[in-house]
Amino acid sequence: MSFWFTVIRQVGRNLRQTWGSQLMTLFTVTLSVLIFAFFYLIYSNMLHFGDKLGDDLRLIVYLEEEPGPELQQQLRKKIEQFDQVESIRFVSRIDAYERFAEQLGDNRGVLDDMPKDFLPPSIEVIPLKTLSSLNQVKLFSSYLRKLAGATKVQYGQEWVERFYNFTRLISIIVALSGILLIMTTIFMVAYTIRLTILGRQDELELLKLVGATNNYIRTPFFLEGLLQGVLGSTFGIASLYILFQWIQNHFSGPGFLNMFEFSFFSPSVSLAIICVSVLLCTLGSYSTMHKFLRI
Amino acid sequence: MSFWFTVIRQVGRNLRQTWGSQLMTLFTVTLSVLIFAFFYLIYSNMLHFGDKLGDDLRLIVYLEEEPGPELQQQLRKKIEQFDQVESIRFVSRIDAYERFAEQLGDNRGVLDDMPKDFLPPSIEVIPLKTLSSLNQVKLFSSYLRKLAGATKVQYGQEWVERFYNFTRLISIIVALSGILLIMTTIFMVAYTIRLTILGRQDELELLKLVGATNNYIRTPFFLEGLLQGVLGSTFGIASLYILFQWIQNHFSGPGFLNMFEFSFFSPSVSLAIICVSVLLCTLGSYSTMHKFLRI
Amino acid sequence: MTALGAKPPGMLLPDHCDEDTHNIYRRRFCNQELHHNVTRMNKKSVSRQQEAMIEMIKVSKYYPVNVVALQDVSVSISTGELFFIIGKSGAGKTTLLKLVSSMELPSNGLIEIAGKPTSKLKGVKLARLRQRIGVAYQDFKLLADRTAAENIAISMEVSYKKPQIIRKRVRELLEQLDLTDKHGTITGELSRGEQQRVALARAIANSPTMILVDEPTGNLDAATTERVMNLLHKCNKSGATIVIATHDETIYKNSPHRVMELKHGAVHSLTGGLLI
Amino acid sequence: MTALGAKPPGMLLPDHCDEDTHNIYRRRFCNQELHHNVTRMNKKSVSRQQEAMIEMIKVSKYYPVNVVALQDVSVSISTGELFFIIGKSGAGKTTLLKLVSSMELPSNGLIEIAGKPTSKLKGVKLARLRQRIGVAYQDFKLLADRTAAENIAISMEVSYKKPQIIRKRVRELLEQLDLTDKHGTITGELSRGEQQRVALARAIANSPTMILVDEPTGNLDAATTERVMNLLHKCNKSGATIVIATHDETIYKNSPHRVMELKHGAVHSLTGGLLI
Ligand SMILES: Nc1ncnc2c1ncn2[C@@H]1O[C@H](COP(=O)(O)OP(=O)(O)OP(=O)(O)O)[C@@H](O)[C@H]1O
Ligand SMILES: Nc1ncnc2c1ncn2[C@@H]1O[C@H](COP(=O)(O)OP(=O)(O)OP(=O)(O)O)[C@@H](O)[C@H]1O
Ligand SMILES: [Mg+2]
Ligand SMILES: [Mg+2]
Repeated sequence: MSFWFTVIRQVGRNLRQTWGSQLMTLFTVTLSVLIFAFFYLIYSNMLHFGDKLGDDLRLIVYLEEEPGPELQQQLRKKIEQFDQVESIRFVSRIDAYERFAEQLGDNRGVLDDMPKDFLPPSIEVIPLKTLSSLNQVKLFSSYLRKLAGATKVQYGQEWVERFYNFTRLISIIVALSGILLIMTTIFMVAYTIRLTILGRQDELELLKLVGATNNYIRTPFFLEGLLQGVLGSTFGIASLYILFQWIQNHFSGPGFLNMFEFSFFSPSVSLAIICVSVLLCTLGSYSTMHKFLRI
Repeated sequence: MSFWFTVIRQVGRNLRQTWGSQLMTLFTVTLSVLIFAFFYLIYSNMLHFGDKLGDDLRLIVYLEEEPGPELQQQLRKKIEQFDQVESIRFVSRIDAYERFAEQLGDNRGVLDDMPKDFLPPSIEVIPLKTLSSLNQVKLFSSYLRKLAGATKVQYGQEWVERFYNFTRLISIIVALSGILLIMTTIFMVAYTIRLTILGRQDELELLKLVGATNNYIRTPFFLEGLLQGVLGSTFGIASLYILFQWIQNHFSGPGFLNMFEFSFFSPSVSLAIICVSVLLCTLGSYSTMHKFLRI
Repeated sequence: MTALGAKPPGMLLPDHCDEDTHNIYRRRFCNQELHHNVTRMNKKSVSRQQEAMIEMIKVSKYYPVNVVALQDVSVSISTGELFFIIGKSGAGKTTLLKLVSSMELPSNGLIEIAGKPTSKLKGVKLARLRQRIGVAYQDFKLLADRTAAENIAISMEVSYKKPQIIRKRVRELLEQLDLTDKHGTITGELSRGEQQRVALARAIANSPTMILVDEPTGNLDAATTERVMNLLHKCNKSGATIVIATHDETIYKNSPHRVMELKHGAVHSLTGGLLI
Repeated sequence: MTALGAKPPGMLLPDHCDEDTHNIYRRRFCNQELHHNVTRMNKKSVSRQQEAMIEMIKVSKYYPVNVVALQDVSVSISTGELFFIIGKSGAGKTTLLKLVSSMELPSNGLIEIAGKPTSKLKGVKLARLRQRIGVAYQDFKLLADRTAAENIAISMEVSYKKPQIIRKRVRELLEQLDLTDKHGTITGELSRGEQQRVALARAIANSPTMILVDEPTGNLDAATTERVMNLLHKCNKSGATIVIATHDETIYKNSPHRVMELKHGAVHSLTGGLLI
């Protein structure tokens, strides 16, 4: 009991006397958590982007002849052999004609005199959303091309390609920035803690010399690390949330963020981030001090 | 002369004796320049993305009647009243028919019996590449819709919208990360320099007491800051260049980076970055020390 | 000076030292006495029959690159003794005290404190030992940004003394050392002699059983020196073993206590000791 | 002790001080003498006709919250004088030296060094003045991670002495202070008394015209004390004004020099001065 009393008094005193550097460390931790969580948020939301962008991806396989029900079954099987797909739809000549007519709108009259089967039949394949790399789409397309009776495969190549490349680029950028930032962050927190402890080395040494036990010396640091971790990460997450809200309010123009539906961390993820940073802070300050105490 | 001799010996001695913290500062500066240049590189290349994405943007204005040469002139004027455009092309019924026939390819035979004017005439407007925001495109489109004789304006709304939103999102992300990082960076460099000088405060104070002039005390710091600025920023830019080369070699899959043609800073921009960081470093260490020397 | 057991039971202890110093001392060390009595038979200095608090046997200390700070020093200091170490600057006085307080380990030889070899102590046991040794370092080792009172309190806080007891003792000590008005001044702003007294106060605050003082009067005038020595004598009378390293003739010349002179790290002479 | 002008021109200067100390001194200060002679007429202590190197007039120094470190101290110290300041711990000796070396500014009163008020000095002029004042601080202010030689060299480097001259002088001083074998030891590893001597060596290395020493023998034994005092006397003989703050009776008791005793920040007595 008198141990904890002394330790807590010690912590209080330290906070009062070294609030400058304590605040610095707190700021560092906050910034680090903010940066980390920010990139994690972008990363986790980028997965959604992928989905959204893949939504409209459909491969259209033009066929020579309209397949009968049996052949349809066979084709379906073959397609599914390559990969699970979201849906397969057979479009007959008539269906294609109707669609075309619809597209012409007011001018559909011009088709009146035409035979209803002048457009080729086709299969519309909507792949699973997991099919996210451009190469896979290409592979799939060339696989479909080789189906018996297929004349041509279309999937809006240009746009799709552009989109996939773009996503890929973005993920590289996010990954690189993330790595850079996390390096910086780790470096910063480690350095700040190191310096805070270095600045009080005289005191630590003296405490050893007057016979303080290791626990007596370490526990206050441990508690300070804990406190800093809790406060820092909470502030970090909180400021990210405020930033997030601000962006959502400020940039949710018509159809903009509805499309890329951004979502914040679930409470449990937030909690996990806080826990991890508390752990890291505590361990960090504990181990740094451990090292310095071996005088 | 003996001044410079003493100062340079001083710098050499400092570098030898405090190489630990000197290295730390150098690392900080390098990392900061790397981070800053990285984001600047992304930002400056993002402008290109915009161009590339806008490349294929064309608005098609369907018309009721084929305009005569005079009317064409009038329309052209009216369109250019809204904004400068890249090009305006009038597509007559016949042109449209030919294109359609071409698109049908092998099946063009089906059109043989049709009147060659069943498709509506149109104007193809390719806007300037500066027309980069979605809103502007929309405004332009609704302006075109109101032209005399226009029935409909098409520009692949869905895809364009998606693209613009995406670019916008990315720029927000880049801007936010950039701000966060530059904050972190400034904080880091300032803190590191501060601490380096704080760690040598005893020496500075003693020098004052034995009668060193301010120049005698400051010049070595000034030179150290200069050296650190030069080395740090050069390393930073160099490592970014290596990173850049690595990405280009590693990710230049077919048509990937050809599309978004990434380019590195021009030598003069690199030099400017180096100069600015040298300036900042020197000023930073000079002013910090200036502050601390007012004992 | 008498050995602990022979002390008159009713003797009034001076009020500046805790009344129970004596008892604490007995409780702490009595279990080691048996072991000590057995091992002592093999030692060089068997002549004296008292409990040896500090026992050094052929202790040497070398520092890197040819510095011989101590060379084959053997000495036995009894419990309750007041012992002076003198010698030229650089003779090895401070080094000897550092070895006794186990701030440093000897390069050669054996050091026993109250019968226990210090080289084997670690962790909590070492901390406990240090709590019972009060050291006034030659460079004071004060925390410059804490007040005089806080600096003195540190040595009591580590052994979990109650705040009111600490406060009382600090005020007592400051008064006895003529520093009453410096209670709340940060030690960085004190004069050098005031700092020296604060360092001394910290050393004796926790009523340790052994007090090591290194040059306690180097920055003090004659009057203050006497004040300090009186305080140390009082502590000694209430049972503490005291070792003083000094160059100040006035404090050891006419004293009845033993004086050891070091020369180039070796024992040059060992004189005095009338009362023992 | 004679004033500078009266010195026999052919007199051999001791080899430990630069031969040109005297001339440097004259060159530096002669342009200020005129002004000084005029202003001195209005001052209190007009009795003595020598050049006053240090002139303090009703100087007080207060520290925040009721600390009176110095109170109305007036004293005039002649060029080439050796002057002792004594007093109890906390009397204000160090404060007085700090004011003279313009490390701190007085709260009240006027301080003139060689006829120039120090309060108006700034920048390069202040630096130049400090180069000509050698101070051995009571807490030494050594750079613990530099060698003894480097520490001593600092005071010469700031006035751009040539490396070979610096090296020679450092070796000379170390020899005279019995520290030859500590030339390359970092000062953090020296004994306290050795540190004190290094601090002193740094103070006199640059052959300053004024030397302020604060408790120069606090950590030194009698023999080393004599060595140090001899060195200071030599410097004094070659023209330097020396002020020593001390509590060590042996070094001022039988000396022919003036001794000022401070008490609670005020001048209590001013005795001696047979030769002047
Ligand atoms: N950490 C160290 N590293 C190297 N040499 C050391 C170290 N500590 C002390 N010495 C050397 O050991 C010798 C004895 O030092 P010590 O401090 O014991 O002397 P001392 O008797 O206390 O002298 P003083 O009266 O000056 O305090 C000295 O020559 C000193 O230079
Ligand atoms: N920076 C400061 N802030 C507050 N008080 C101070 C400061 N410096 C000195 N004092 C006080 O001024 C008084 C005189 O101090 P000074 O250092 O001059 O004493 P001293 O005569 O040198 O004593 P000693 O012999 O102990 O060195 C002391 O009471 C001291 O506590
Ligand atoms: Mg010593
Ligand atoms: Mg003093």
